[in-house]
Amino acid sequence: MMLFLAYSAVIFSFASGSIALVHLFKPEVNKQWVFLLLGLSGLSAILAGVGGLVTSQIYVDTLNLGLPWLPWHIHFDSLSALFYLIIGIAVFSISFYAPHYTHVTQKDPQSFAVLSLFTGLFIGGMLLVLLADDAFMFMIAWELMSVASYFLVAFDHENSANRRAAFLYLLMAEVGALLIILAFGVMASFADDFTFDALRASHLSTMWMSVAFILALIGFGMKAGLVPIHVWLPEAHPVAPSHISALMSGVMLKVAIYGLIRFCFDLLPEVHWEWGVVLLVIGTLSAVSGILYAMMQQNLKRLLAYSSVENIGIIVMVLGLSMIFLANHYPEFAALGLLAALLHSFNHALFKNLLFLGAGIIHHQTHELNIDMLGGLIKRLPKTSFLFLVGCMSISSLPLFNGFISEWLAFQTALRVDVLDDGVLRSIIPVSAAALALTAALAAACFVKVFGLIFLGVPRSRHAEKAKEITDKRMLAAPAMLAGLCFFFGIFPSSILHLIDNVAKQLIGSNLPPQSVLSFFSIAPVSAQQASYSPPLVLIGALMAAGVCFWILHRNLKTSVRIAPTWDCGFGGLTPRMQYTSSAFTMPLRRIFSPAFLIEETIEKTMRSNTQSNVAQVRYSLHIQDHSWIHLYQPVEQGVNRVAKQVGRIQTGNIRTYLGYSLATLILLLWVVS
Amino acid sequence: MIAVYSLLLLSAAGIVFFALSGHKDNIGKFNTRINGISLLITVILAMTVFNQGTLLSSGKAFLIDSFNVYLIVLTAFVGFTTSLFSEPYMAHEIELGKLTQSRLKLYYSMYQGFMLAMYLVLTTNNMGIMWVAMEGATLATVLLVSLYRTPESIEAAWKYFILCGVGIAQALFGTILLYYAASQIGDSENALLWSVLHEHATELNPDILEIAFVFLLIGYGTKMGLVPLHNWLPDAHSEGPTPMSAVLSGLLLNDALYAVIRNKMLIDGATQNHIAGYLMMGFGLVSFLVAALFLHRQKDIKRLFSYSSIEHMGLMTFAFGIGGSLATFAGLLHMTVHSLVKSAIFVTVGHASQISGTQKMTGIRGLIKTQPKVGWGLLIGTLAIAGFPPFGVFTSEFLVLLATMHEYPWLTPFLLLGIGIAFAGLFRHVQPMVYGVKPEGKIAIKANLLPVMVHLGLALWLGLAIPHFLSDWFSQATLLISGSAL
Amino acid sequence: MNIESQDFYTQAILSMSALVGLTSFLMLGQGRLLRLIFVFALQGLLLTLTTGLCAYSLDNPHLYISAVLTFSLKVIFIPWMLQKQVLDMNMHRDVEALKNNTSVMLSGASLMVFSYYVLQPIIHTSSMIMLNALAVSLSVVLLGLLLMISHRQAVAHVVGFMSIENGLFFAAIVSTNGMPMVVELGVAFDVLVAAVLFGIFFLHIRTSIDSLDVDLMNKLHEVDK
Amino acid sequence: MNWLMAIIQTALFVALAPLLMGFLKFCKCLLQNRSAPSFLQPYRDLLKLTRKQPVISEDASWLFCVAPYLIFTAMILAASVVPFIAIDLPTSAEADVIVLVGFFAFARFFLALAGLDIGTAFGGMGSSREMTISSLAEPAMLMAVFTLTMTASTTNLSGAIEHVIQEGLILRPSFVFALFALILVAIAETGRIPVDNPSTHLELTMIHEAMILEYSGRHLALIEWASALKLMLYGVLISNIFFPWGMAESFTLSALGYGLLAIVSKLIVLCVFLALAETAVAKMRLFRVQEYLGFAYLLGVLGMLSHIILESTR
Repeated sequence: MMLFLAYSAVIFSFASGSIALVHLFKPEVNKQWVFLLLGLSGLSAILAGVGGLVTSQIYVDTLNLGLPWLPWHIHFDSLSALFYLIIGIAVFSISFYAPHYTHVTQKDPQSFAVLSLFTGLFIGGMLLVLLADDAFMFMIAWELMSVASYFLVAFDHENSANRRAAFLYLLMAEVGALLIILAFGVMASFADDFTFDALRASHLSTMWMSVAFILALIGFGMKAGLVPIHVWLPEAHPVAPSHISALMSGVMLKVAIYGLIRFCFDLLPEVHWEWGVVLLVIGTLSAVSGILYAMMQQNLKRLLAYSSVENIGIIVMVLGLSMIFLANHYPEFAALGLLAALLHSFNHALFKNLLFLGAGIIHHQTHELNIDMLGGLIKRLPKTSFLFLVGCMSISSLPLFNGFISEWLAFQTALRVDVLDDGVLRSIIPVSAAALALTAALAAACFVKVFGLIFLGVPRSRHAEKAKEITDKRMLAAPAMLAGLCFFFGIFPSSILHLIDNVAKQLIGSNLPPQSVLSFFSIAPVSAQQASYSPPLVLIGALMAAGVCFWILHRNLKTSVRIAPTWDCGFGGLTPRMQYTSSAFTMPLRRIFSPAFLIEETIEKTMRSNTQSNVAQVRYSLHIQDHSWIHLYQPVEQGVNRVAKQVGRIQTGNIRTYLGYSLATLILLLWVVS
Repeated sequence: MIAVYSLLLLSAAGIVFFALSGHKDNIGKFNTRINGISLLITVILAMTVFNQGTLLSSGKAFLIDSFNVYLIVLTAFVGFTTSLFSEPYMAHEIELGKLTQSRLKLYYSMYQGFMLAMYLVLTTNNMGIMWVAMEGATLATVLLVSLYRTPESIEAAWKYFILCGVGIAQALFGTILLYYAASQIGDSENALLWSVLHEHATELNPDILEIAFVFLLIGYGTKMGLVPLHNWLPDAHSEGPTPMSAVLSGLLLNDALYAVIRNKMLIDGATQNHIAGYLMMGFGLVSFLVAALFLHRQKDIKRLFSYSSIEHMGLMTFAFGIGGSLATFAGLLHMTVHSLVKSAIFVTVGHASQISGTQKMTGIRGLIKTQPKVGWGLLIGTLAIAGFPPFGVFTSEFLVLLATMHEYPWLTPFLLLGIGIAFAGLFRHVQPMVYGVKPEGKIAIKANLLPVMVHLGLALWLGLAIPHFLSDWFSQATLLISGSAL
Repeated sequence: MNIESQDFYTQAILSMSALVGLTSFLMLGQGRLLRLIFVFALQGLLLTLTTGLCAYSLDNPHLYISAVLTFSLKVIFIPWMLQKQVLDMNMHRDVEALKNNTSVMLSGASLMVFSYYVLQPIIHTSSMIMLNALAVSLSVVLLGLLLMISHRQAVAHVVGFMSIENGLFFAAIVSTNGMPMVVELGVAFDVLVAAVLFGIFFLHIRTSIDSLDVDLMNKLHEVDK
Repeated sequence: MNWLMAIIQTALFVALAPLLMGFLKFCKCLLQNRSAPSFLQPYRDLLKLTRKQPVISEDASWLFCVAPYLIFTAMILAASVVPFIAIDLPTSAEADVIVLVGFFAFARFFLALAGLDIGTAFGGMGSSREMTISSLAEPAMLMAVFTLTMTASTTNLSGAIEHVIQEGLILRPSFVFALFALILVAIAETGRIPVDNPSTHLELTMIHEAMILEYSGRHLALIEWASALKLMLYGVLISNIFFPWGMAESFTLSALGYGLLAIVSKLIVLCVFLALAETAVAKMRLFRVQEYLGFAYLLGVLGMLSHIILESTR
């Protein structure tokens, strides 16, 4: 039954793509069918996910596609079910959001057909990756996902920046996929063929296992956007249509995480703690530098893309922790770590989708994504601003929302480090936990900046002035649904935790420690007296306290509130330009963490007349460059160009040199043979 | 066997017909019809071989076995679809005034001549006749390269003629040595017949055969464009008319590889020490990597895709060099898919250069906006040739990687490096051409893009699910070539 | 295995191969085109004599036909066609200043030694004569290639190409007393068509760059200056 | 029954907060030989403010009015979690120290947003500086908390304090480091003198005041009370975690009375020390704060390392 639902999800998404194509040739086919099918695909994915998690059985099947002796093997266990659920929720919300969005932005049918066709292929590719049980099908689904998302990134290919971003994106996807093939190849050379069961049974030496692990880490990391190889992510995600960048940022990165988990926890025979440390270090690095770069962005969608790098860093950090515990024979704490990582990827998918859809609505209403050009939208777009506030609160992990639960579980995993006996580990892990705390605080600061500068204050541009709330009910329903889910899982986390727990059971063979409590009322991951947190109680306490103090203050309300113009210290009117801009807001942090960026600040003064004293106008411009762009990407590019230039000299154009080549090869080979 | 005779006679008649035909305006129609009929004949031939196994003609002059029958069908199919493409293309060239009516007649008769040479190479059992047919193919296409009479095309044709002439001469020396070794053991009458040689392969003198293979590899390698000997290929492709370069890269390179493999089967029988395999692997890997690097510096669109042909031929030579059953299957699959996708790409390239009036890549912009079919065809074709999964090229590259992982694991990083660099090189040029705003003054041209759709569809079908009858065909051929079943 | 003990037929073959080797050496060092064509015709003549000799000793008819074919093609038609070209272009007066001529001759000699070294393993399966004749024909092929590399004139390239064909024919005659008839005809036909095409190309090249100097034709290159 | 005890304790906690602020002002005035207002002055100010009519700018949104209630509620929740007089109350079971940090973050989040709401330069400046300092203080605070939880192997506050009480008086170097780290962080978080001057309106130096510049009337009262509560919270945290003796373990009247007496005396001692520090040290430049908090973080790391190397039984 589950497999039927899983297959139907894939078929629906491909169907929605093909209907878009049909619509191109026969316009009388109704456009709404595309989104209806998309919604059905999302719904069946959710049902398959929940069903798979609840029953927690493994469904195996083979399709006779692919090569005659290597058909496509299908494997649907609870890990794929969880990620099915994530994709399902995202696609279901997209199917509400997309109709109005595409109706307004995509006028000519040709671009609409391209958009929906490749959205369908993209979603189908992602779902197939989760079903794959042999390297051949995995790679086909993996690169189908990359190619489809490439077309979506290169959607409005008018301006050259988008084309460059799309090319960089596809190049990174291709290099990542090649590394993954090499990783599977290394394992397959010790097994008889390419199916995952054979890989699981292959017996490699630890050296080869580490080689396979490193290759898989770089391959999947490149797709997930871990730090040194993440530069394509903030270029590619913002340029896609916003509901697509929501899908890509929220869900595609999770498929990369799924690949990493499947490879490390499921395929590799056993896990070494050194790998855990590598993951921990890379995760911490990605988290901290991800959020630092996110702080500095002016473009909202670039900021959200960088914050995805940060959240992926957190997930990988917690995976590293769980790997360390697994290698040191503490399977319960490894299960706790895996639970935290999976929950965080679930939560991140929710609130990142919410934020990107919110950004889409802002872009849709004000045609502006630069934070310094917005402001005061809370009065003009009240509903959107409330939903965006919920998204900001959950991403900066404030207590009543789902972001906090996974952050709290991550800290609990880090705090269990005392159990280990290796002194070095017991000192590294708290430092990385402190880095996690720094990231959480910076995330809060970053999203205060985002919400404060976009929604609060006075509108800074005519666009922000004229913005109006969107009228289409369905377009608002999508973020509203996601915000509701964020709040629900923030208050009653144990509902999802039970489901995720048996994922850990299948992967590592053990779930949370016996005395752990996952009751409806409160959650205690290790044991009741170790650490417990009951969100419903906190909510009730908060409501009670707010009610009491509201009642006290408003008991004898004689004086109602007086509205007056803002006090301008008496010397002249306040203008919107006096407000803090994004670079001003982040100036202290930029100065404190300046080694982390490549900062180019230029100040041009234009003097009035020729006197050196009075300045007519000052222009300040700030440009933040990513370190890895200068030290990793450009050297590789220049290296390839230089080698190509040398090789190009063979083609001299003179026929006599060509004959010389022929004679030389002949003599060389004859000498070799004799 | 009458199918083979009728096939050859039809093409020969084609040459004569076009040479003498008067000034008919739609001369292209006849070319398409002739190729269509020959396609039908090859399909019938394939059916008979599939049921009855290898066919040997009465005088043992012609041999059709499982290896070359699918190549014959492929040649006929690509020949037919390219002739479909060349009709509107040539008509448009006439309108532009770049061609006169007489030269058009020369083009069509040489086209038929080239197809005749191709069929002869594939069907003949006599190594000497195979050499003569290969030389005939060169002669047929050399006039086509210089069809436009521009100084560059004359220079390209001259280089093509001299380099291939010298290369083929070395192949003749190899054939003579082969003949010498064969005449030492048996009667000299049918000493050059491949089927006879194949049975007595073990008794042949290994030393002579090694030297013979060196000459044959260099001779047919020049025709195939292996790196040190490849210099004529980009010039010939970029200066000749596009249908000719489509057929050249789709078929001629395959037949050169076919000839090399025929000889390798003999040499493997005689010598025990896998020397032929190592030579082919070395040549293949060098040309794979060097051609991948060449892609980055190209300025002309047709040169770009000719280097991509060299790169793929290098990969196929490497696959057949490894020699295991899996690698041979991968090589055969790669041959088929590569010629399908490459000829489709050359069709779109032809139309793209006609739309923007130049072959310089800087002059070609915004294809999707000007003519969506051509733009999308070129983009999806490049994705297919770069080895992205849903298409067959990924399957064969995946199998080659699998085979190298088993036999020579330390070579795989080079292969992956090559694939990555080639992808980057191809895409950095194609993407600006396809995307971007619609350049003013460029109008969509009348183009028949059915061949592109059919070819890419077939490649997609081969990538997703190889049909059983085709995979049986390939496994029979693999058994024949590598001696071990899959 | 000295020469005296051989019968008349093998002695004749060996001397013929020596002479052919000599002619290809002469061609290598030749600056003037007319003289080059004359030496090439001489080489054709020697080739015809060897074929005739071989046909006479084995008296199978098709060798006679191939001798007549070679004579008409390599001695009459091609030299005549090349000479007409050279005279039309009145290039017969200018001498091609061969650069570093001595190093070309030395490399020619080393090629000859190399071809002997390469064909060494064949010795223990066939007689000594076969080795010499084959080695000479291989060296004629290599020298033809060297001729093309060292000369700038297109006509010299054609002569080099044709001398490679001569070398191949010589190898065929010597090693297996000629190829089967069908192959013989095919090869002759190809050589004839090649010669005709060369003539056509001379016409085109002259019209496009109005000189037959090969080094002027290097517009198609990828080396950015 | 103990639910009632928890509510009474929280109410008492909230009520005593302004008194602590008043006593602190009293000590500072004595040290600067000024005549000091009575301890109850803060209560009078709060009462006055609740009666005055709040003036709100026209650019303010609904968030501006809701923020004070949210901030005050967060502080009340934090107060309910921290054991004031007795330990292992039901409310302290529902959240641990990381949730406490979460509540602080919740309050700070809305305070910063409120600052940005009016769209004046002061609000933006205050929010930006507040978020910078808090994001630097978080890792130091967590490192101090880490050392505590590593020794008591529980993150539940009352559990940890109970553990420290049972162990009796053991001089732990890691605790000393953690104590100093927590004191430095407390000063930074509550905006006391070396980091931020609570009583000034000079735009160059104020951080906390800048955010609440636009507030008036009952909203200002709520925020003032919340910041007083925050100071009290940090005071109680420091005193109860590191000097927990005298806390009531059972709910007998004498134990509770004795516990209240113990905590009040400890707070008085802390207040005197804080007043001394504030008069002795001048306010630092804003970009010296990163070294100040870096030093606090270093202390936390030293505490954790000393725990692992010196004290752990492994």
